Parts: sequence; C-alpha cells; structure tokens
Amino acid sequence: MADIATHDTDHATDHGHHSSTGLSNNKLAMWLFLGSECLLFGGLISTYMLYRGRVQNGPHSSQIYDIPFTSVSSFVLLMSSLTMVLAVSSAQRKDDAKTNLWLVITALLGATFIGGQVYEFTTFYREGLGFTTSLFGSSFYALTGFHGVHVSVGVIMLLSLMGIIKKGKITGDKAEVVELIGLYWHFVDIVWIIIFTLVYLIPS
Amino acid sequence: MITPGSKYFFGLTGLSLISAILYMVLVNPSDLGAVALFGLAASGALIGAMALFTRDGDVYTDEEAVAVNAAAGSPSFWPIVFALGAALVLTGLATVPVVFVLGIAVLIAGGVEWTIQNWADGASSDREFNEFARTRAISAIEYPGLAAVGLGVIAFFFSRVVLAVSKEAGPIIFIVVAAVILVVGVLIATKPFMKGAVTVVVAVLAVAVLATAGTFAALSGERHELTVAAEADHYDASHRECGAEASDHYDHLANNTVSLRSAVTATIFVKDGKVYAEAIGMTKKVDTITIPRSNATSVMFRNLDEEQHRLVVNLGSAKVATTGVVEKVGTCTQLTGKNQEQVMTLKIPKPATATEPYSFTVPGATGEIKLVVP
Amino acid sequence: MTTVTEKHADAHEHGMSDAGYIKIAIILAAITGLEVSTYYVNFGPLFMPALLTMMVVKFVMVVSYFMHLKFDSKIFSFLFYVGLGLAIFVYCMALATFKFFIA
Amino acid sequence: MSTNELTLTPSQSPGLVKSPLSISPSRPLGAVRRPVNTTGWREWLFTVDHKKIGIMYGCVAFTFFIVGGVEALFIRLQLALPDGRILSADKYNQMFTMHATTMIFLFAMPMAAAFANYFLPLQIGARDVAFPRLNALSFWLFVSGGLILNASWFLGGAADGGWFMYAPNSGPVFSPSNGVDFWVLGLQIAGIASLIGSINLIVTVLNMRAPGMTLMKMPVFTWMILVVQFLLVFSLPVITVALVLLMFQRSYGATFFDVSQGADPLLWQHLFWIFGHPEVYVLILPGFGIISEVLPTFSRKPLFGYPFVVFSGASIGLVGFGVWAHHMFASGLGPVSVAVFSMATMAIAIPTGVKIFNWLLTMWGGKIWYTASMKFAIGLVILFTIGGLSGVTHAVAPSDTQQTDTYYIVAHFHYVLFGGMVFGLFSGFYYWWPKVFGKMLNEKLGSWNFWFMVIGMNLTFGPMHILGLQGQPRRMYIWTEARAGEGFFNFGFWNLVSSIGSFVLAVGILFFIINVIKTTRNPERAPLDPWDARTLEWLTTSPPKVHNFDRIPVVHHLDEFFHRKYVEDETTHAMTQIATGEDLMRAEEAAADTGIHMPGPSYWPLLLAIGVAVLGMGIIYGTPIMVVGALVVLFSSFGWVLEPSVPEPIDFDSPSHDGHTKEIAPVG
Amino acid sequence: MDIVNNVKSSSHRIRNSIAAIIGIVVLAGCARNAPQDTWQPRGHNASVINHLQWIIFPMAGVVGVLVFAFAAYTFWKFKDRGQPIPSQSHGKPVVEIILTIIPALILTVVGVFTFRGIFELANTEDTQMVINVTGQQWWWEYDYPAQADQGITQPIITSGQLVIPVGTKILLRETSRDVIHSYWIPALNGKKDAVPGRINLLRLQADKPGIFAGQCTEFCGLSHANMRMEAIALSKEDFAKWVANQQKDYTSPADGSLAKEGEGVFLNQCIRCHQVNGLKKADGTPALAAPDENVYAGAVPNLSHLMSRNTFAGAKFDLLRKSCRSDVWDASSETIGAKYLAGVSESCLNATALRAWLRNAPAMKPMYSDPKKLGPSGGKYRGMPNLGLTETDIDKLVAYLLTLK
Repeated sequence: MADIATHDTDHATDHGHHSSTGLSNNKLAMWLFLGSECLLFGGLISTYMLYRGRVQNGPHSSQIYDIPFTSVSSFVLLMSSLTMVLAVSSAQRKDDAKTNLWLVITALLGATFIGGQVYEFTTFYREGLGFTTSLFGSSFYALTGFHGVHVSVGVIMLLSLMGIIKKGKITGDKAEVVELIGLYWHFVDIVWIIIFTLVYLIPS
Repeated sequence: MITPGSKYFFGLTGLSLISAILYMVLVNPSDLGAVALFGLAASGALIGAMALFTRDGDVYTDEEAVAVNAAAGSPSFWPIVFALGAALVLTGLATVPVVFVLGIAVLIAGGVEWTIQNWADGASSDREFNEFARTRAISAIEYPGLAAVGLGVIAFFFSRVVLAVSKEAGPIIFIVVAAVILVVGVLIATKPFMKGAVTVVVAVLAVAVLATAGTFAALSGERHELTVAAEADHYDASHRECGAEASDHYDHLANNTVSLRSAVTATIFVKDGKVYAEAIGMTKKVDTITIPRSNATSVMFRNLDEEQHRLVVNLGSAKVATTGVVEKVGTCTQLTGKNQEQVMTLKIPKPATATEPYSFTVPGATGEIKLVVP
Repeated sequence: MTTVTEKHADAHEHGMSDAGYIKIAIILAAITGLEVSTYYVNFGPLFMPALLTMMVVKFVMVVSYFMHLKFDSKIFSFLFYVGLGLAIFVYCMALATFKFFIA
Repeated sequence: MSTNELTLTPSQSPGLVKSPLSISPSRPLGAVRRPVNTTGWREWLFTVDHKKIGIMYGCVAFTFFIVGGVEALFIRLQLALPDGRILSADKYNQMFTMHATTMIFLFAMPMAAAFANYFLPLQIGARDVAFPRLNALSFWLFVSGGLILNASWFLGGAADGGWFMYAPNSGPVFSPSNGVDFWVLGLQIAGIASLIGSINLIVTVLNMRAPGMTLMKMPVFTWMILVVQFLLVFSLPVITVALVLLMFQRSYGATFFDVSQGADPLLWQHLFWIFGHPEVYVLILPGFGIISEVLPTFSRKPLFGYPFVVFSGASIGLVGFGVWAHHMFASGLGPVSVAVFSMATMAIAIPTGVKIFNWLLTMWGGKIWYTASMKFAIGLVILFTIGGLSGVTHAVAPSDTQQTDTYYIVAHFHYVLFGGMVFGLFSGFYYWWPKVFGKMLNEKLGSWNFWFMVIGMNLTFGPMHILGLQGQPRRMYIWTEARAGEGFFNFGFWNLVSSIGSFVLAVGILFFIINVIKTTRNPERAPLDPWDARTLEWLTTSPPKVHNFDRIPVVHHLDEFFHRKYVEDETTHAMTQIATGEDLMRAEEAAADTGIHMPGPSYWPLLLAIGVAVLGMGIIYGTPIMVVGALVVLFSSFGWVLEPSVPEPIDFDSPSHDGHTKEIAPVG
Repeated sequence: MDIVNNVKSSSHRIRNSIAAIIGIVVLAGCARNAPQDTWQPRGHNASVINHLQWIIFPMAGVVGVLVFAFAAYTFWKFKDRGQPIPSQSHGKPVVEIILTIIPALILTVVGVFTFRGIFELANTEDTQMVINVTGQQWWWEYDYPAQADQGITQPIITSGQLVIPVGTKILLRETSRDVIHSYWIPALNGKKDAVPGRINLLRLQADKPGIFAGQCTEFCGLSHANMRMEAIALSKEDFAKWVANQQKDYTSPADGSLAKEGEGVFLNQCIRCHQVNGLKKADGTPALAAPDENVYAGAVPNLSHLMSRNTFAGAKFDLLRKSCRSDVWDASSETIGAKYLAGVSESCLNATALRAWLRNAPAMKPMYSDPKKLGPSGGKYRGMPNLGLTETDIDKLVAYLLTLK
C-alpha cells in the first residue's frame, strides 16, 4: 500500500519554488521510503533467522529447499535489474520505444520470477510445509511472500507505466518516473540478494 | 454535484442504516433482520453512487439543441465480454468454483466497462470529448487491472509448466524462458528489422506458446513425485522412526543446528557412548529433569560423540483411540552428527505414574535421564 | 516542467553507459554463480564469510551502480544508509539478546 | 470557525489557458470532474492545503483527547476505592488499553502532526508541503485508523491486551474478541499515515526551505519535528512487522507467537519496543520544539545554545534507537544485555539534561512575560524535570525491577508525557491560536486553565509515585485492602487523592474548551504580531493566506522575523525596534508575487483512505470485502497518478460573463 | 578486589549518612504494615537493590532541588519589570560543555554501582535449593524437585504460597503455561517475568521467618489483578516439618463421615481437573485428574494438602477467617512458623469464601469459564466454571477439603 502512495508524484509545488537541495522531491521521498523499507524487511528477515530452525512438525528447510531452481530465480531477478537500468537510461535519452521495450522485458522477467515463486510455494506445500505448519513455515512464507508481493506490485507498476507512456498520459517528468520505479525495482532485487544468501544458501 | 436521483438512494441508505442500528440496539444485534437492513443500506449506497456517477444518465451541454445521443453508437465489444462472463458463471455453477469466481470477475469487468462506455457516449455531442471522459473515468482501473491480469496469466501458466515437468527440468526451462525473453529484448533493441509487425508477431507467438504449454501442463497435472509427497505426508509425526538407524524421510537431510538456547530447561549430552544432563540453574549434573505438567518445555540434545545419535523421550504407553492397540508413546529428534544439536519441545499433559516412569534415552548409548512431571 | 528538473535530468549524465551496466550485470551474474557453487563445493571454514562477503558486494554494486547512488547526491546515500545501518544495528542487537550469534 | 476567513477573493486567472478540446460542455464529467471549485464541507473533505489539513488534524486529535480523557476518568473512578465496581474486569482492561492507544496514536501523534503540518511550511517560508495530496492521504488514513480502533467498542469489545499488546496474551485464544484485530488494523493504518506524513515532512524540510534558510537557521520547532519524522520513518516499519505477524497469527493461523511450536514471546517485545522507544521521543520532542519557540519569545532572548539544543535533540533521537530493551529489564534478557541497555539508557539522560539547562538559561537574563503560553512552557520544564529524574531512577536496572509495572512507572511517564508533551501542546495552543484563527485566546481563562491543570496533574500523578513504591502494580482493575498497608503511605488515601486530582485536571481542560468557545464568539481580531515573535510564520496575515507568503522571504538570520523588526547597536548590544509586524506585512503585500499556482483539491486521498480501511476490514470480515477494498485502492492510487497536480482547464467552470472564474487557487 | 571493597564501603558510608537524614523523614511516615513496600528489604537480593535505590533516589532528589531552586530564582529575578530587551546572546559553549559533563559524571558513578548490582543479582552459582515456579492464568504453581540435601525426597507440588527455608539461597526457575506473568515478592527481590517457553531464574533469600506478599506484575489478562502470591519463610526446622507434611501419604476420611461423602462428591466432580495425590477411586485404582481435557492451559491447582495453605484461588481468597489470618500474619518471626504449620482448622476456616467459590466460582473471580464462549479455546475452560453444586454437596465437599491437611 505505502508503495503506491509514495510513488505518487506531486509536482505541484515544484512550480514557482526553488528546491533547497537542488534535488527532486520525488527522489528524496523514494530514497527515504527505501531506507524505511530496510527496517521492514530487516524485521521479517530477523524473524526468519530467529525461527528458521524451529520445526515441531513438517519438513526442515534443508529438506525441501531446491537450490538449483532458486538460483535460477535469483539470476532472473538480477537480470531484470539490468533491463530496468537499461529502461532508465533509455528514458533519460528520451527514447520512448526502448524505454517501453525494456520496461516490458523487466516486467516479463519479474512475472516469471513470480511464477517461479508460485511453483516453489506449491511444491513446498505438497511436501508438507504449510503457512501454519511450523515456525519455520510461518516465517518463511511471511518473508518470501512479502517480497513476492513487492515484486508483484512492481510488475503491475512497470506494465501500467508502459501503458501510460504509450498513451502519453504521464503526469510529470517521464524519465524521473521511470527512474523512481527503477529504484523500487532494484531495491526489491537487493532484498532478494540478501534473502537468497541468508535464507537459502546458509543452512539453518 | 449531488444529483436528484442519487439523493433518493442516499436517503434510503441513511434511513436503512439508522433503522439497522436501532434494530441492533433494540431487537437483536445478530439477527438476520439487521443483515437485511444493512444489505438494503449497502445497495442503496451502491445505486446512489452509480446514479451520482452517471449524472442520473443526463447529458449536460451548452448546446441545448444538440440531440442527447448525437455522438452515441460507438461500437463496443463489452456486451460480448459481459455475455462471456455470464456463460462462465453458469459453467462455474455446474463445474468448479474457480470458473465461477473467474466468471464473476469477467462479468463485473465487462459490466463496468460497458456502463462507463455508455455513460461517456452520452457525455456530450463531441466524440473526442466523450473518449476523453471515458478514459478519465476508467483508465485508473484499466491500467492496473490489465497489468495484474498479465502478471497473473504469466505466473499461472509458467508455474503450471514447471510443476508438470521433472524437478531437474524445472530450472532448465526457467533459464531458457528467461534467456529467450532477454535475447528477444536485445534483438528488438539492437536490430532494426525487429520492428513493428515483427514484434507483434513475436509477442503473439510467445503468448500462444505459453498459453498452450500452460494449458497442457495444467490439464496433465503436477508431476508424480509431488502427488506422492502430498499423499504420503512424509513429515507427519506418525512417520517418525526413533531407532538408532536413520529413517527414510524423517532423517533425510536432518537439521543439525538450532537457535533456541535461551529457552531450554535442560541440555542432554551424549559423549563417549554415555548420556548425561545439565539443567538451567543447577550447578551439578542431573539425572532427573522435572518439567511442569502441560507446559511446552524445550530440551536440548547435544551430540559430543563420534557417531550420529538421536534423543528419544519415552512417555509410557497408551491405547490408540482408533485401533485399540496399546502402543509406546514418545517422540525423538532427528539423527544429529558430532558437535551438533537439536531441540525437542515437549508438552506432557499427564503426570508420570509410578508404573511407567518417563525417561530420555539415546539409542546406541548407555544411561538414561529420568523425566518427572509432577 | 520547470528548468529545475531539466538541470536535474542533466545530472544523470554522470551515470554509466549501457555497456557499463551490462559489465556490472555480468560481474553480478558471475558472483551469483560463485555463490551457488558453495552449495556444491565444500568451502570449509570459508563458507560463511565468503557467502556474506559476496552478498555485501552484490548489494553494494546494485545500490551504487544500478541505483546510481555512487553518482547521485550524498543526501540520497545518507537517507538510505541511515535506514540500512539502523536496521542492521537494531536487529543484530535484538538477535544478540536471543544469543543468536553464540555458536 | 467560519470558512470565509480562508477563502480568497476571486481574481483573474493567468494560469487558465484555452481548453484543447473544441467544445467544453458545462458539466460534462459529473463525479469524474475534479473538485477544484469547492465550498462548504467539500472544501475541507477534498482539500490539500496544509493549513486546512493541520486544523482538521487538530480538531480530530482533540476529540480523541477528550475520548481518551473520559476513559482515564473511568479508570480513576474505578480505582478511587478498594474493590471498585464501576467497571468489570473486562471493561477495565479495554479501558486502559484504549486510553493509552488513543492518547498516544490518536491524540499525541496527530496533534503534533497538526502543529507540524500547519507551522512547518510557514516556519521555513514555504507555500505548502512537498506532497500536498500525500498530506491529505495521511490525514484521512489517520481518521480511518482512529475510527477503526474505536469502532471496536461497538463491535464486540475493544482491545484488552494493553497498548503494548504482549504476545501471547494478544493471541486468538487469550483475547478472543475482535478487539485486538481492530487494534492491529487501526494501528497499522494509522502507522501508514504517519509514515507517509513523515516522508512528506522530511522532504519538505530538506527541499522547500526559503532561500538563505540553512539547516542551522531553522527554528528549533522545525528541527525537532524533523528529528521526530526521522524517528518515525525508521521506527514505524518495525511495528508494522510486529503487527503483520500478530495479524497473521490471529487471522490466518500463523505460529509466530505459539509457544508450543517453539516460539519466543520476547520477539514481540523486541519488535514492539524497537518501535516503542523511539515512539516515546516522537511524543515528547514536538513539545520540546514548541517550548523552544515559546520560551525565547516570552523571554525576549534567543534560545540559549541553539546548536546544543539541536544536536541534543538529534542525539536523543539516535540514542533512542539503542535503549529499547530497558522496557524489558524484568523479562529475563540476561545480565549482559541488561547492563548494556541500562548504560545506554543513562546516556540518554545527558542530552535531555542539556535541553533543560538551556531552557532555564534562555530565561536567565531575559525579560520574562508570563502569558498563558509561557506558563505552560515553564510547567513543561519543571514537570518534565521531575519525570526525567524519576526516569533516571529506573535506568538503574536492579532498581527498575522493583519499579517496573508498578504505579511508579505510571507516575513517571505521565510526568514526562502529560507534564512534558501535553503542556507543550497547550503552550502551543495559546501561542499560535492568534496565528491560526486570527483571535486571541483569553489570558485570564488561560491562567485558570493552567493552574487547574498543573494542580490536577500533580494531584493525579504525584501520589502514583508513592503508590508504586508501596507496591501497587499497574493494570489492576481492583486493588485490595489486604495489600494496601496502613499509615501515611497506604494505598487507600493516595488512590483517592489521585482520583480527585484527575477530576481537577478534567476541570482544567474544561476551562480550555470554554476559552475556545468564548474566543470563537468574540468578534475582536488579534493583532498581527501579538507576542513580538521571532520566526517566519508571523510574516504573514493571521490566519495566513492560502499561498502563505505574498513573496517568499529571504532569510539572513536565525529568528529572521525578530531581526527584521529590531536592530542591534554594535557597541552596547541594545536592541532598537525599527519596524512592527504590520509594517513588515505591508511591505510584503506591496511586493507580492504574481501567478502563484497552488495544487488543486483532489478526491483521491479520501477515496484511497477509504479503500485502505475497507481492505483492512476485509481481514476481519472476509476476503470478498478485502477484494473490494483492494480494487478501490488500485483504482484510487492510479487515479491519483494519472491526475495532474494542477487541474486541467476542463475541470473549471467556464468563464462567467464578467470575466472572473470561481477558481480558488491562482492568485495575484 | 580492594578497589571494589573501597567503593563498596564508601557507598555504604554515603548511603548511611543520607539514610540518616532523609530516612528519618521518610520512615516517620512509613507504613507499619505495608506488605508490598519496595523499601523494606527482608533478604539479601532485595537489599542489593535497596542499596542502589538509596544511591539513586537521593541523588535524583538533590539534583531536582538544585534545578528547581535555580529555576525559581530565574522566574522571580527576570520577570518583566519594564527592563529593556536584553542583548540577543546565543549562549556560551563553555557553560554548555560544563553542563554536559556534570550529569555525565554523575551518571558514570551511578553506572558503576548499577553494573555491579546487575551482575551480583544475576549470580546463581551458589544456589542451595531449586523450586520450579509456573505461572498460569491466574495462579502460581510451585513444584519442588527432589533434592536430598534439602530433605525433599519426592517432588512436592503446591500453589499460591511459596514456602522456603530462611537463610537459604533459593533459585526460582520461572516459566508459564499460557501468557507472560511476572513473579514479584518486593521484600525478597525485584520482579522477573515468567515467560512461556523460557526458563527465567530468580534468586530469593529470606533473612527471617515471615510472610511476604507479592502480586503478578505483568498484565496477564482478565483477572490479572487477582493473581496474588505470598512467600512464607520458615526456619529450617519448621521447613523440614512442612516438607514432611507435604510428603505424607494420603489418608481417606473415616467411612460414614460427612467428609467421606465429600470424597465421593470430589471423585464425581472435582477429579476431572483437580488432582489429590494418593486419592483412589471406589475400585481402588488411582484417581487421576485430566485437566488437559477440560482446561486450556492443561493444569489446575493440585489440592493435596490444601489446608496446609492459607489461601486459595490464586491467593485471592483467604482460607483463614479474619481473626485467624491476622493471628498468623501479625505473628513475630519466632512464632510465625508454628502458627503457619498449624494449617487451617475447622474453626478458623473462612467457610463463607470457600462455599461461595464452590457455589459459583466465576462470580467470585472473573475467568473465561462461560461454557457458551469457549470457541476460541477449543471448548476448554480457562478458569473454574460454575459446577452447579447443591448446598449439601458443598457441605460435604467443605468437610472433605478440611481433611486435606
């Protein structure tokens, strides 16, 4: 929820106002929001770290994790960061066609990542790990689910942005809007970098 | 701004709300009557909002002479979508709920689009303006709606495909799909011939392939191992085998460290084939651990032996309700290797009786620790 | 938009070329490969420090280059790293009270 | 108050260009048209003006102050005599839970937000906040959060787990009513509101300062608000995590606090207090900021040691993130953790002490004018000192194990929060009332208000020190003669004194309400600069114009407004007045900017807030409601994104025949 | 080591001299009988805390008086008497730095004492006796693991009143069955939370025999205010007698007596939850209570030797009638042991409260025991329900319970 809200760009007061730092209001707000999100994901990651080994019922993490598959997932998300940054630089060159292209590619990679997560959750569930099975289950699904929601929101924003650019309905500085969504997208990626190492690669 | 038509409906809403609250206070808060009155209020509010939104279906224009629907009649496929929704709802009623829910969604989407289209067509005599009005009203939900549908379709079909193929093939398919997306992106970005019609063809082709593969996969179901795993429920407590040997499922990739140290009442060690225990607050080694009845209490097992061991707790025996057979009651940790540890959380509802005292043992090691539940 | 934002757009010229981004992505991919290899190859005592280092390197690279923090105003770095630093501080302290870091 | 006061006279609109569309039907868009031309209640509902939002924050927060106050009176009535029968155990538990929750989240924080919203842009010489629509969203989210929290009273009982809502007592079995669910959702939504608000205000301070206003020339109130917003940005996500975990546990069967699954209840405590301790400073620092404006004004001296006050505020904020576990000294953290947090807690007393000394030294050598506002400010200094000193006594962890969860703690934090924060806010009411409403609050009634409050407050909370040290625990719906003791320090006498005191306090608040009503009815206008004030908010009319300043001031000094009125003799350092506030205002109006664009009002913040509330209700009442809420959220947030901040021509009424528009925004 | 001792002795000197001045004032008004006073330590651990309080409170008081004196002088001296507007000085950094250093120094001194206090109180190395303390909504259970060196050969289980020998370093291993509670006997030590899933340690030591009141201090739900407890310190000889009594075998009431009929009622009703060790069913098999089937937390007070305790229902109600109660509570430390060990006789029994409790327990103490509202806890009670006993049943039960000495 807060994601959407903070994304919104109120340019009004740029009019007739100088900006004390010379920076854009929107970017300042976005970075603040990301700084704040660090504590959100930090809390969920800490909860997982505390509870990862606490299994009364159901499987342990090491019994169900599919590292090869998750590695590919991580790789896909990482590559989507590349395509995102290409979209940003195209937008800064005012190249609408390429901006849109890379936005769509990023969104597609993000959507397959979500598909991968759907697959992963389904297999875990089949093997006996539900949300309510154990502390490990609850904290694992809460953490990766929160991340998944962030990615999904990102994909929806990317696709909508593409549509809005195509229709020429964008309010405000186009390159900056792309950059803001890019910042969000990269943040989601770095959260996954941490999750991949702390959750998947380091055994509990 | 409040139109006359909507006023009536909002009035109805207010009245029914008041009567609902009165009804709840005076008659019965959980009665069906209250639900009905609230429902009336809600529907009043909904229709009122619709009336407000469509200006009671009126057109306002400076040019009074222009016919109200001068610009009407733009062709629309929303009625078809609406009909499709209705068909899906009916199918869903007969078959599976998923289709029913899907049908409702399509029905609402088609209905809303149709309404807005009609409303916009009547906004003025200028078609360009009417299109402007339509977008202003609907685009805020069209963009995210379409994007969400796109995300859902890709995620659903892609995950069906990976679920259907073998575990080893999954990552390969995933990486191939990602690579194709990337390569196509790079091609379109760099090669001039990949423009216009070609991109459309590529996109259509990609969607077709994904949809076909996904549908096939969804119909063929998940791969065999998953079905087996779901049925066998490997990790169910009843599969625990507490012997000295490793069991098939329970000890598969056993968990070897835990982070529960702040909460254990006692730690049971096995070293050189012997079992001993330490309890929090006790300065000496203990041979009895006392834990309160019905209280979730954690006991740590730490293996200092060369061989793998597991901790077993013996809680007497009891008659199994379903079969009537008397069975040993107890549970165990997984096999743990040297210098590794596991925690066992126990909640024992019955006190130990003299005939069958409770105890901790380690198969393959000597000695036992008595467990007292007062 | 006003001239302010146009000037602001110019600031991005300090960013990287597309080729530069691709180079960074290749390095990131390589590190990811190395990370995954720890699952197959036994790194012994190096396992944990190596993984954590690679994680931090990847994190910093994405933040610095893809998110432009290296080229952008220090204020952005301040806002983000204060949040990150606080997160690391409070959560490590909290986990420490659970004796999480005591092997 | 009359809305006319805030409406500008219609004037030419240079911003209105010809519509791109050939035909402009007069009212073609129905409800889809933007609310640019609003009057009456719509003017408030859809506004994005920081001043209107500030006033609304204030009104709603004060309403909740009264609600929380009545809850407090019930509590004191119940405890006046042994084995009280006013409330059942269940109702009492709901009462103290909601008293704390209401006072903290629905009064203290939004009232500080009211002051921040109204005065922060004025103090830094800005025309609005950085994101006016987000500002409106914050407000409406706060209102929905507050309503959801209090709706629980009528929907099966309010939350009954204490404002700290410790797991596992807050779990579905131990707190079976929906109260805790409402509490979780209410706080979650109010939390999002604060988070958005804080990001907004930080960006405003960083980016919207008038030319020449460096950070070290900002008024202390603005500084303290800035520190508070940083605390909020970085502490709210932590409580969000805690609330999400609790919500998952209660509504979807997750196991986070299920001890039989091996969960650790202390996880909740850590998450809660990592947020909860910075929250304490979130509550108190705005009060500090207000009196750091009031004390210099009425002492006719600049704040003593401005940089020290600023840095002590910032360091209180920073260290505030490292002391949370002092709320948990009795929970079995182990001696090392206890020692570390005990030392850190003592360390935070130092910057707090610095502030008190600086306030006293500001008055030293001054020319003190004892207005009602000044009295409240002095009240804060004294009462907060008492609270601070009792705070040091439980920074000593072993001593704290005797005091924690007793009435001694209740006494401590009421001295700090009521004596500190509430007195600061009242000081602010009296100081800024003429600025906001153009009328002076009655000083005589103000005096009655102050003395009743100060006596009532000490009668209420002073005896609680004794009760606590005599061993009366907190959160008990009854106390018993058997444990009351005999002699001078017995529970009975002091509980009765405390209860009587609470009614004296209530009378004090009543005086304020009477004062407000009387002032509103009084036609007399306030002078432009009644206090001979020091900061930029006085460099405009009272109430301020929609666009705040006729021209953006250029700042050369800390206390710019004062230095425009007075010059200092180089040798004697004597101050000579060269201009009055009225003189300055005339100069500003003469050189007013033209073509100022203010952002247009919008439906979306309100709609989005409603959507979020519906989404939240869906967690309690079922997924279909959640889906509806989610759709509203999606719709309104994208509607928001697609809406240009300055309205399009089509949204305005077509020019009337005399060539004027009814558009409010463009002026000049 | 020497330094530590010096600090300690100087701290004692400071404390004693301040105590002499302020103490007189305070103690003059001090309550003669203040059962939960935090300033009247009756054992080592509480004394450690009390020493710290005697450092920090006077210190805070002195600082407060100085600040207020300075403030009052400022308010009076610089009142607006028509003086000119003062020069606009922005402060003196030297003053600021001095005013920062002084509190820092004071707090450093306090910090040193605090640090030592924390680790002294955390010491459990020289424990002589261990008792498990389990909190449950809204009563405390104590179980004494077998400890031969303390004369406890079989585990003892009791509730409400904690019985300890004087001069012995007792370690409480606290935990909880449901929510967080907090164990607090102010005269013996500060409080320590009983956290479910955790074992928290709290050391107690009583110098002299006596009854020390306490109260649960972590909010634990509906009847938090009714969750009380007492610690009874007995001389070592008296404690041995108490242990011997607790380990005594169960004796069934004489056949044909009212109490015997009461045993029947007990076996019919109460045994569903309440255990009496040694009680046998009519067929001679041991009667085992099954609280886990009826109560959410899975346990209820064990009623063996009920009448050796002076309170019931979470120590909310006295088993002794008023005069008998004050006889025990007001007894000197020499005589209290014998009076406590006498238990509850029929003439001293607070029959009104006990009968009211048996008649309708939820009316006496708020509990979640309305059978209609047990959905969230899976149909299990969280407190004693109204059993609908007849008056004759109650007569019989009271007679029976009186035999559980």
